[in-house]
Amino acid sequence: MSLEISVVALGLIVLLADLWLPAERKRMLGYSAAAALLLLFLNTFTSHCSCSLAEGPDNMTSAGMFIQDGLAVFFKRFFLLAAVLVLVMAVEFSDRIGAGVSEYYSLIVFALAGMLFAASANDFVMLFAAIELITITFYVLTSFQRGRVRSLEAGVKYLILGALSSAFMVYGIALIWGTTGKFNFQELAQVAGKFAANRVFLFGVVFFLVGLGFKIAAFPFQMWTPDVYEGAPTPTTAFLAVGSKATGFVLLLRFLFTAIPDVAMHWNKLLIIVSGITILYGNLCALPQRNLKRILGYSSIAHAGYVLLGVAALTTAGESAVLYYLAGYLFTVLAAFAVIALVMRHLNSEDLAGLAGLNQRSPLLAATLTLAMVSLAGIPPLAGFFGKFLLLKAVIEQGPANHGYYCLAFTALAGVIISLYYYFGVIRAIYWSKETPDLSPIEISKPMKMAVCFCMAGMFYLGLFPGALINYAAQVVKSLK
Amino acid sequence: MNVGLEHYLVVSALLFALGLLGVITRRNLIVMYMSLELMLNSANLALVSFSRFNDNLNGQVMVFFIITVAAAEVAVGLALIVALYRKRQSAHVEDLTSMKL
Amino acid sequence: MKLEALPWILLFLPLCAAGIITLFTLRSQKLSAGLSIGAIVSGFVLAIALIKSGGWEAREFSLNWLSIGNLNVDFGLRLDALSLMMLLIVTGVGSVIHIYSYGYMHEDEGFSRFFACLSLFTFSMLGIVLANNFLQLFIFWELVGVSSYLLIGFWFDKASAADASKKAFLTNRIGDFGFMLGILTVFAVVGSLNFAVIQEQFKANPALMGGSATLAGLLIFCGAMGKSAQFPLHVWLPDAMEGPTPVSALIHAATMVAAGVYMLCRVVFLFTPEALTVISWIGGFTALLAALIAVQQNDIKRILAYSTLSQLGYMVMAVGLGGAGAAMFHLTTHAFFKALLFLGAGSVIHAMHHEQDIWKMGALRKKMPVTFWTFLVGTLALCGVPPFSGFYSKDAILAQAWHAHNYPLFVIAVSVAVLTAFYMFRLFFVVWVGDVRSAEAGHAHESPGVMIWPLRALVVLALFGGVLGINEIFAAQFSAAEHAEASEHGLTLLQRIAEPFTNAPVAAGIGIIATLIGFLTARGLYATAKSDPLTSKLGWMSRAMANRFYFDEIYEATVIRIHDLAGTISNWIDSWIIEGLCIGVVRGGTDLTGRALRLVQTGNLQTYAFLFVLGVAVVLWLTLGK
Amino acid sequence: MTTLTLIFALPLLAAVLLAFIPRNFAVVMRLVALVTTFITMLLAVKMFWNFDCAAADNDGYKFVATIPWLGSHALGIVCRLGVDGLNVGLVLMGAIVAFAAACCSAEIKSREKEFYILLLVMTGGILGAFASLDLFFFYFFHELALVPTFIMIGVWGRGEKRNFAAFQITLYLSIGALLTLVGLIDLYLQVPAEIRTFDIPSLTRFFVEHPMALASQSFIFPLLLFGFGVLVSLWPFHSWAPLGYGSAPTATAMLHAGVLKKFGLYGLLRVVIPFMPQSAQHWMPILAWLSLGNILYVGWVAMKQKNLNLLIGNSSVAHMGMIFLGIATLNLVGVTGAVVIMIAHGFLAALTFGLSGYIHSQTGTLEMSELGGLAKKMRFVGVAFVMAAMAGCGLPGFLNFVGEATVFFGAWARPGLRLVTVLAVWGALIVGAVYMLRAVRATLHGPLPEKWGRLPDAVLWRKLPYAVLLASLFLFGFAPKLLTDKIKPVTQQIVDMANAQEIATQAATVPSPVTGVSTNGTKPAPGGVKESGK
Repeated sequence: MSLEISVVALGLIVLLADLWLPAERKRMLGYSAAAALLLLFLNTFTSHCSCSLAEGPDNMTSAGMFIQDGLAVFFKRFFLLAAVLVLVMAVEFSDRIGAGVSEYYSLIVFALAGMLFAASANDFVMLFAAIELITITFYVLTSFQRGRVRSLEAGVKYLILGALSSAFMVYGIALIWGTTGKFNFQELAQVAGKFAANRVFLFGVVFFLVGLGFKIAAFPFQMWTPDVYEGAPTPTTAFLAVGSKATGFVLLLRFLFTAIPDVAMHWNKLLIIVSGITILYGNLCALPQRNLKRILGYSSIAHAGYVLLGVAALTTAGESAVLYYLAGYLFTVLAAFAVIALVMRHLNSEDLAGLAGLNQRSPLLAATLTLAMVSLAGIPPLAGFFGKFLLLKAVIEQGPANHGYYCLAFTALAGVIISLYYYFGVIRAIYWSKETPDLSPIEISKPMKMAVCFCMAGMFYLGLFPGALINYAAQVVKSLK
Repeated sequence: MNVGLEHYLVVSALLFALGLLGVITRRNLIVMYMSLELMLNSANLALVSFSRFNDNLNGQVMVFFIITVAAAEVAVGLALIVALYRKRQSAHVEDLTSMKL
Repeated sequence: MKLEALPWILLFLPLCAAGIITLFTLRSQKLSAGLSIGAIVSGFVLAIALIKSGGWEAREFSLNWLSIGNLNVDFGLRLDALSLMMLLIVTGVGSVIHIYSYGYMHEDEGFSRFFACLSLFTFSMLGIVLANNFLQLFIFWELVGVSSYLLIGFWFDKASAADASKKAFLTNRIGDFGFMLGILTVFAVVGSLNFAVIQEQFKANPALMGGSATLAGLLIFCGAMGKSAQFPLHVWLPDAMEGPTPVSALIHAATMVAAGVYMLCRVVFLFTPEALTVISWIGGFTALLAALIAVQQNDIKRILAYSTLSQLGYMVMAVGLGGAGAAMFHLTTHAFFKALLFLGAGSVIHAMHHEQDIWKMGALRKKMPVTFWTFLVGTLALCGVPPFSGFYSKDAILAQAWHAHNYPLFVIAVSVAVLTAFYMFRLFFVVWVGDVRSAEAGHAHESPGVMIWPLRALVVLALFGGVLGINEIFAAQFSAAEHAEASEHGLTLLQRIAEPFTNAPVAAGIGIIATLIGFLTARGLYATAKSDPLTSKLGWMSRAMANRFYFDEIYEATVIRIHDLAGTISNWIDSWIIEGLCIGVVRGGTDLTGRALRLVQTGNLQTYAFLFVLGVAVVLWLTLGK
Repeated sequence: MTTLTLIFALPLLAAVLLAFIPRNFAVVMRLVALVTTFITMLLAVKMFWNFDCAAADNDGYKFVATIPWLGSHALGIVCRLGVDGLNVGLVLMGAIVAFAAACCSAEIKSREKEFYILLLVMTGGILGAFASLDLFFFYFFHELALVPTFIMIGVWGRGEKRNFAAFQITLYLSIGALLTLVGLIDLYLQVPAEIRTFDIPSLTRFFVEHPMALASQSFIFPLLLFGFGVLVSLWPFHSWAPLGYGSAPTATAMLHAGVLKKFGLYGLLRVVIPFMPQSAQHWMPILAWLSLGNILYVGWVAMKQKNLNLLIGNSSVAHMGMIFLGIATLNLVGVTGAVVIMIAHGFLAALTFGLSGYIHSQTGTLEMSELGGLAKKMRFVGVAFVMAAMAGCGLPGFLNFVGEATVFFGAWARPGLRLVTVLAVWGALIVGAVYMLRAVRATLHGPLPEKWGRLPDAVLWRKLPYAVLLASLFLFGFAPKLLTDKIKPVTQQIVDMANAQEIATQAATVPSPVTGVSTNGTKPAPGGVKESGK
């Protein structure tokens, strides 16, 4: 747990350091926090860290509430990396936040702490605490630009719907615990089979899943996504899209495959339907959209659907595909939001027209955004393609057993085709459009440049050299069973 | 009449439903938020009654977590609503539709 | 040099010339012409050398060109009497015309291009002649088509020339369509494309093809119909006169159009009696039709073109009647005198500054004496006046019809002979005799020597072509198929001169009488005419003849219109059904669905909360509602 | 680095190199692109020259090379490259066309950097796809061209509809590609989990020994057939092609129509037909009839076009029909012919689009009503265009004729396809000639409008690409054995696999071959032929 403690401590340090630092040095604060997180991230790869896989499955603390298995470590690295990049982005964004920049940084670090706890949660109590830590922090992060009505509006929408989903989740936990008497996932797994026909228990399970569905923005709990994505400050949106969504997925995986595997096995129909509709909904709604952040909001719904393909497959291949896909999604989405944060700096709304002439203003950013869109669309040689390939493979593999999976695969394909239209619309806006662009070059700070290049490198790495991560993911998901 | 677990659960479910109804019918953000708190508390009631009837204190531990979290949520939420009210002089959901479609 | 190399050199020399001209010497007229003429003249020399060295024996040289599974295609050269004789004609007449072109095309800016195309044509024609298998024949067949396309459209900036070249190519293609199918049919049964192999197989088993034999024969005949301009694919030839006159002489009189007849003779063993009947009737009909049309044409080259058509019909009819030797004989003499006539016409046109209407000429006899005399010889040969070459070959065909007891066709042939004499002397009287009818005719003068000498050379051939024993060489070639003339090898000159009268005196006599009738009628009508007296006498008939019996219009209304319609319909379907309906509906439908769906995102929290709860209800129903 | 690795990696490396050259060095970019493609072409020629059919190792593949750090060994995805008779010609053709396309890119006057990067990515991608011995990378490399095509049409394209064209071509091709992807994944899943691989030779061996279940075949086959079909513009999924090519800049159209389109056909031959013989037997007659849609229907559509590029685009679609017909014959002659046309059409499409691109760059229009008589002013271009048109209507001397004639012979050997063949011959000989000659007549022949009185002919170095392409067409057209001898052994193998079941059942049920011309055209034994005649 040393990692989590360090992260919380870092958050506190950032808060405290704010008191002494002069305003013009606050930039450094964000970079320092990012650097510290980067060190922590690198530290997870050293053998004497608590994250090391070698410690085995019996590495549980706090009476089994906290588990440090491969899956947890995978996602912790994921969250740390995301936080580093988001912090760099936040520094770049700081001039638009106004007062309390340091709090913004520290809140990001606290949200990260929540995610780290969630990755290790092995118990409903831990899970609830971790999720609420994330959610409440995000209420603040979303509405941080107090001067902008949109930011506040997004915050309120997230607040009300988030609280609603929390209520469902809590009620679900209550029902599950009430029928089984177990909070711990492993213990629950042993008895869950007996309750497979118990309606109260199933009610509870569904309610709990509603809460997770809200986090990952799956249909029919996706309503908040475009509005919140649009209104929130861009770094928040990025963190929401990557961190919060991934949290939802790690919990979903853990809940479905560790806590109630016997029940989950019968739920493929529900998962197939939810996944399919989520994909179609996200992609179809994005079609007429002109606001870039809203496009990414809808696309994030669609991507939740894609990742659900892997969950719906209910196999280890599917699970490892989920991990792979999320890893690719991390680089891709962060790259996209980084570009948006930089390009749309002086614009009030993120209309596509703002991208006009980007190709001349900054070839690097143009290339990055193009590659991000290409990766989101799932075209080689980028991460998104290989992720989709693995997901499709996992789903089709189940096809002979249940033809619904074939239908799901084709639904996903239809979604990809539809998505090409708006992703390529973005590319079009970058390279050719009717709007007369202002051709002032865009200045990018060194760390931001590095972050952007890192994201690009990540997309290429995962698209071209998938071997290492595939093996890693395959090994990680073994800890689920 | 012997009051059993079912009775508590029904009350809890009714509370939950009531809260839900409040969320989807009331227009005022503060009232909606209160209804949400009601829903959280219905969960608390369920947990406590399960705990009592199943003779397992773990549930009550969970209730404490929920209460704490709810308090934090209310603190943040109300601050947020107030900030919005200052900006727009309204706490009605109809006025919160600058972002749509 | 090894003997095997000779035919290869012969074949590829013109191609090399064409290539070198195109790539390097387009700017130098002299060099281009020299290369082209050199190639064909050496071809002629080589052809003679081949005959000298190997006689008329059949022999083959071949390389494997393509071999996939059972499809084995050789690139082979077959030398036998048929091909060697044809080689002589192509290179011989070709040489003369090449030289003539040097004078005729002198002022043209596309001079070098012209010779490149001529050499390409020579190459293709030699390829047809030498081919030893069907596919190779087809290859050169197509190449001939394209070089004819290039030459007809030589003055491509003239719309009529460009259109004519297109028409010629497409009409030929229709014939090739049948030809290709015929080749496929034969190959499917026989499993080989080589003429010798196929012939052997047929010899061994005449019923080899079974029911498809007639069909295959007729399909192959389609190819000949296209190239030799037989009815109903004859329409391109008159239009092809848009090309320069030497081209008309070389391609559309002497060689290319003869390729169809040559091909029929090459594969004559394939045809069943039924197929031969069809062939003979189509030939006869074409001959009559074209002769009738020729009567009312006023363009000097078009008259000659229809005359060519008519004579080709004669040859095809002869093949159909079983007289391949006679057909080839007539082909040979026709090449001589028709080339002569065309070159003479070219000389006239040259002198008239490209005026081709015969009614604007007149009394040219005195202005251009050499051309006049040579033209007269050509006319006499074409009309079949003894002892000119045409008489012998035409008589061979008439005799063939007589011997075959096919009297309807014999009557047709005789009437064609009448008509031929009539329209040729009509042309003769109007152009050479009578009064001067235009300023150009008044200023006309004799062509330069480079154009005159080829005429003189051809006169010799047109005069004596009939008695050189050509028919015997062909007869030997086809002796396997026709036993009739096998024994007549080695006749003396005198015997040859008298041969028509000894062989079929009735036919010869009737032929001479027919010519006489034609001549007298023409003289009566045209010796002093200022304008055509027939136009008013024949009425609608004349109009129909002048309008070529409306064949172009019929094609316009049928084949072209149908394709046009198919194109329009397809295009309509493409842009409205496939592009508009299918793609448009999918595209628009998706877009609309998207627009409709996102109406759900009202931005109102209440709606969101409501839908959220509704979603929960649906999920509950899905999982528990069983 | 073997030759083959270099061939596909050089363009990609050059693209990376270009990314680091400042954008105002346009000449340098152009030079890099030209030199790279030229070296690639030389390497491809060298490889083609050294290709020895006899040397049998690596399942008949030569120049085999593995790039170990790409892909994932755990999933059986290994980047292995190699050529056999089937793709050695395609790689050669691709490399030559790429060089020609780079030459023809002189018309690009803005944003050269991006253009050449995209062009090189496209080139490397498609060469990689052809050279790949791994189904995954086969697909992967092909998809590299998708985004470049989109951007190139959008930024440097022409015409008012280029926006629509760019999206249409992208979406359409993606539909095809994704259907293919599903099919390929399912194919891969047919192999037991322990030995799963995308390696084509291993899969071939596996499916020879363990024929695929019929149920799987009947699901995967149509997926792949129509997936690849869309990529090749199989009727009625063709409408993306003419518009897309008509709107694309010259080099893109050349590469796409010439090289990229062959990907689907290559896939059909390499994967679909040999792995799923029963389905192939079932579907091929249907494919033959669909091919008529290309040959006749699209040919008619081409006749009615008013824009030269749309006409050429439609003609290119029509030519695909001949290849489909060849494949549908499922016999050695027909399939070999199909491969020959694939290569021939690559050269031809590049040539026609290159020439029309030159005309466009000089006149600024391709509306045929505005053109005419250009042969007067552009001698070389005119001659080359006439040659291209003639090659397009199957004139002997050009490679196209060899392919088309061979396909006809192959198709005729299948009695069931006789009617299709008759119509196809009509389409190839007549309809093809009609629209090709129409194009020549409308653009080159006829009187020269005054406004084109000062048009320049191509200068020497701009003639180069056309000369190279024409020379290739002529060389192979004169000596088709250079190609067919290499192709034959492979197509024989494909055909044998496709007909394995038929032969087996025939041998089992009918002891003596009395059925006459056997449906498989591998070797219609002369004995069988003669008996049918009696």
